[in-house]
Amino acid sequence: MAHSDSTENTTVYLNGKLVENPHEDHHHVSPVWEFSLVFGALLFLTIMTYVVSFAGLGPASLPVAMFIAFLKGSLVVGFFMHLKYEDRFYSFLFCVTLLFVSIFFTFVLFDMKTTAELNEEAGIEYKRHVEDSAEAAEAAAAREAAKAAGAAPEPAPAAH
Amino acid sequence: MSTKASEHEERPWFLAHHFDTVGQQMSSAKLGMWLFACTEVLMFSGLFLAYFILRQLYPEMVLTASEELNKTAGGFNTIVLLTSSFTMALGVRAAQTNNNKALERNLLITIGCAIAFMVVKYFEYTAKIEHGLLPGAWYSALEHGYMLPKYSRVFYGVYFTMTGLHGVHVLVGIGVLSWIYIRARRREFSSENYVAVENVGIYWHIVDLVWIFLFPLLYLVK
Amino acid sequence: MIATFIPPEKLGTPQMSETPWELLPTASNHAASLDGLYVFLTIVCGISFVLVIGAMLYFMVKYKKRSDNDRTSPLTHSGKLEFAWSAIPAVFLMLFFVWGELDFVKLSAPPADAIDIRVTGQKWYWTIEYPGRPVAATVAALDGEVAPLLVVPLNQPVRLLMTSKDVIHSFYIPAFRVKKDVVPGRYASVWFTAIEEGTFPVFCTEYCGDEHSSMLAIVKVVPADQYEEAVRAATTLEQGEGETVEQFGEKVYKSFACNSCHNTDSTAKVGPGFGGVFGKSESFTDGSSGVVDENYIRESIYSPNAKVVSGFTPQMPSFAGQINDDQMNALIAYIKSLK
Amino acid sequence: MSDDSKKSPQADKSASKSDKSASTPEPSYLTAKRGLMSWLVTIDHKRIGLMYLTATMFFFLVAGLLAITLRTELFTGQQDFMSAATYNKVFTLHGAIMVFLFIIPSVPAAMGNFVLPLMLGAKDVAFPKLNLLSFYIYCIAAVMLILTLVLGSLDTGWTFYTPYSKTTGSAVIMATMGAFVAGFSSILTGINFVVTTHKMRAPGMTWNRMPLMVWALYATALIQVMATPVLAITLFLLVIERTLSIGIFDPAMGGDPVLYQHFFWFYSHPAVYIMILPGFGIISELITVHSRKHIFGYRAIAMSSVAIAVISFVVWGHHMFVSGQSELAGIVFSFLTFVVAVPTAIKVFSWVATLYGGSIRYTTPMWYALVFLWTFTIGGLTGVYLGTLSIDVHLHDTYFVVAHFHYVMVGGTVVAFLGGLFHWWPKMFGRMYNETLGKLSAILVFIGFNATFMTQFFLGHQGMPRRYYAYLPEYEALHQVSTIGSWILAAGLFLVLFTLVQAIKSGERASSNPWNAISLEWQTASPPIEHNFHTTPTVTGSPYDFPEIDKSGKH
Repeated sequence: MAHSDSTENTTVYLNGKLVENPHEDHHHVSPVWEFSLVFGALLFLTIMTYVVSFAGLGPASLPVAMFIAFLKGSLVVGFFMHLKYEDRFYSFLFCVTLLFVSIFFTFVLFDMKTTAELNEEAGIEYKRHVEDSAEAAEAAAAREAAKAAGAAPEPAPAAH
Repeated sequence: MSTKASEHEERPWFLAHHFDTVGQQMSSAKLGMWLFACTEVLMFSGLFLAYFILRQLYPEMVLTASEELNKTAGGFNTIVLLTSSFTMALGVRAAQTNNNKALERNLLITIGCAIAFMVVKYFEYTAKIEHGLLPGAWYSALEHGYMLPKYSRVFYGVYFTMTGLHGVHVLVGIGVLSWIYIRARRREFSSENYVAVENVGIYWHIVDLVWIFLFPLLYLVK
Repeated sequence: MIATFIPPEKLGTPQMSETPWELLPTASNHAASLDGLYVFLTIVCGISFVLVIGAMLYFMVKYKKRSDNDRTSPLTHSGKLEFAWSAIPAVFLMLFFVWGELDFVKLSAPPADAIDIRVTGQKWYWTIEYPGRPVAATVAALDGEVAPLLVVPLNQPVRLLMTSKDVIHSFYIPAFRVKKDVVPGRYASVWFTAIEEGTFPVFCTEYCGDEHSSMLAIVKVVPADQYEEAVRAATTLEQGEGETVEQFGEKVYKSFACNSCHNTDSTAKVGPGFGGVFGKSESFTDGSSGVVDENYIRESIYSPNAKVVSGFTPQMPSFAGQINDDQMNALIAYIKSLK
Repeated sequence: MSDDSKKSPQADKSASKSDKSASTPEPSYLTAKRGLMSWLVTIDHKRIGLMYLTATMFFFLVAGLLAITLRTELFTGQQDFMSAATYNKVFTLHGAIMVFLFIIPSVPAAMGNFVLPLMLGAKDVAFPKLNLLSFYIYCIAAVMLILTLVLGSLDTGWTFYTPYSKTTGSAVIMATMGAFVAGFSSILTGINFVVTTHKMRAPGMTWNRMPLMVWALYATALIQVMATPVLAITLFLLVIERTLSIGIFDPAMGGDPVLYQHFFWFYSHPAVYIMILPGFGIISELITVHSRKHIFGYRAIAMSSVAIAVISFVVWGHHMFVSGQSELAGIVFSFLTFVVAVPTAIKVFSWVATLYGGSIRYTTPMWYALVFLWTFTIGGLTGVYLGTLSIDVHLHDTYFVVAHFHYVMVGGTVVAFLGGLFHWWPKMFGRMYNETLGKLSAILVFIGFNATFMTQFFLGHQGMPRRYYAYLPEYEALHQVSTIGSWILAAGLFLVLFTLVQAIKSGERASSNPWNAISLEWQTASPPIEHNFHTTPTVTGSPYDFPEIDKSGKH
């Protein structure tokens, strides 16, 4: 496979700056203590998620847990996957992916919440109870359980 | 192409014909792997959205149904996956510094942790199957004395889909890690040619990243 | 309940517009402003199309290749022109957006005094029920077909509360320019005020299976004073004079959509066929068997899952409380007459 | 006309002058290796491109024939020769095969695979083995979709809407798995093209010296990578719903079918931009080369491709204005739909402006480019109708929508694809096609296409619903005109097939640069040698600096 010598000497200038080969990647090797520090932080944050869940923060527990998970995620992505030391394009790519994921989430959940609110405003009973086979089986099982427990078999709940 | 191997003499054995330099091949492989990592994140985002939809439709059902999940097993699995991520990162570092013995040792620990993760998951699943906390038609929690709210079968459907798909990714990870272990035994990797180890590392960290978000959402959040 | 699906050629509603490019009749309050926006859009898009394609044709003729050594213009871009042809379309687009959005908000906010009518979509027919009337509204279409009927008073707001029993359908009245998907598991609402008398077709526009194209209905706009009378006429199901019991039985048979699951010959469909079934003995899924007589027909209409003929699944809904006695007798007489 | 002195190629070839005359001319990629195995296990992007081309053309033929049976059935309002159930299966398969097996892989994978490395001056795509794997995954997906025919076919429409797709008896699982697997083939092609564009460019080819076809393929690849995984998870959830019935989308078990529509359209709207963006790339190449003019507004067209790729992720709600989506979400989606219309308009204006001051050669590719401008402008403008909220309430799911997306997909992507085929045929096979037959096919396609689908706009605004097997008598006249038009369109497409195949067999030899183009793929032999270039070219200028351009400043 003949390699041309012509590309040997053609150095390429782009607006006055020598274009160092855009395709090269410098290798970064991070020290062991850095990995151990990150590992320790991850374990600590895992314990924090436990603490948060048992601390009973009520409605705030979801955002806090998500924030801790986000911290752990960024530690793993930043240090274990070397994203901090990589070519800027990879982190740009990862952030664009997270942007699309958040677009997907916000629009769908926004639509669901506003549908529920608009229907309540208009006084339409939005969620209609749908009699389904699985539920009928469940009701039947409840009747057997009641009969097995010796109680008088009360009439089956009136179908919807 | 400043560091281009000149004609014919020591063109490295691992440099493909259509690449001009090792640097170009390495950065192409890494960019390709990062794109694949983005597709994995986007795929799992669909399942996380299904979970959040369920949480918005039936908030109290999700809370009571998730009480039945085994928190200690989940917690242990998180620790196992974090250690496997740690040893994976050390393995990549070992490959970068030509330390083949450390690379093999770390790969073995990572594979060991992955297998431990699957074993714990196996016990978790058998417990769920026994108690009938299953999706769809197999849902028979009532017979096992669990008085759960109306639509909890849907929660277990989402639970099994998410952890099941994540489990499949762990299994694939075990397969790929063993393949890299075999190549490491053949001394294929050096500080010049370690991009394969790094790509497997990226895949494994993404699997761990998914679990980091999955564990609090399913097991812990009140 | 109403009859089953109607082949479109048998619907019998008058033609909505004479020529294809003519607008549909503006028969509801929404139609006027929507058609105004439609015409404005067509004018603006028409002009921009003529400009773009005209420029193209002009350039094609003027800058045709003359000879091998033509000189072509060095023009590569011009900031002013590019800004102009981004800003002007953006302005027009915003104009369309705002006008469309204002109509859309009006479309989705029903007035308080609207008459409520319940509409239920089911695989391949609409059930339109009026408050206080037990039976769904129907009207005779061509060749003996029975079509569901939506009677609406002139110049009075009407709100439809719609849901579906199985898959997603969509209630669409072209003449009123209203459409709403009818999703199972939730209620959808659409409202309009009819401002033009006449009868117009209603389509199902969300694909729902084999007879999706026959899931039609008729909208009839009547003057406000005749509205009560029209509703009562559409929702009564009695034996007309000069009608034999069997003929009335057949009308009941079609009104309650029996033929969407049972054939009038002996071949099975979703349920068993009724040809010559009266007096025959049938074996049931629970092993027992019995003769098909009046009581068996009456029982399997009111509680169908009690005895299910072997080889069939218990899918039949119960009609308890919907079929009164003389309708039941006519039905039995009709089934007896089937050979 | 093709002597060397007149051309000032984008790449200076002085260095490679020496070795061309020395050795006998190297065999082309077609003749370098012989035998079936050399094709089945090739990792040469040009051969994989041709294999993709034959496969996608075959499925275009199959789905096209299905379309002709549909249109012939709709000639009258009653049942003519197939039952309602068969009609539903035929239109579903027409949609599914066209979308998943023809229009998404055709331009990027078939033509993109062939042209991208050549235009970048690279020896091959970044991951050749992955490229072959992507083709074989596509073949598996094709087999699965054909298998659905055997297992009772599919009657849910190509959108698989639940709860109908959960309860119907037809082979939904096999079809969804087929689409699921086709998605992976698309992801692999996307990853390959993004990395190739980033890492394999010839020295000196900066981002602003790349041909616009490469920009379009790059934007398409970004969407393929970012959107297809969500289709994978959506179809996976649908299969889980049918087998384990977990109940997320099933109203009977507490789920909500509108959520399925959100999941599905989050992929499917970017997918329609996967379909049209490569067509834009081809048109930018055709108009510049055949009118000997630098493209008008290079930066605007390149940036609008990327802008469309990004904004396409926030507009999916305009498919669901009347489907029970909340009015507030509808308003937000309608506004964003109008934002995405602007970059598309900029592209069309720039192409027409490129014709100004040119020296237009009326070759067949140029005719197709001009047909594209006509049909795509109509397609784009009617999209504005459907983006307006109140108009969409009237026109949603009617024949107006059918006409709109056929104008954009057939009038846009397929016409551009045919123009591209005629343009690069000499490069692919080294043979020229018959010019008169090519022009005749362009006329037939133009007349047939407009007759078929212009009438459907009127059907739509008269209220004729979509996917109807039988219709009211008042729509019969328009349907008959549309059916006759579809026959003319079919004739035009068969003529294209005949002309191209005849060119391979008996077309006269084509020179390495029949159109005197400047971009890199025309600087190597046609058909090209196995690893594209004797010596990797160094890029010094833009791919549109034609010698005819009058640089003396007096123009």
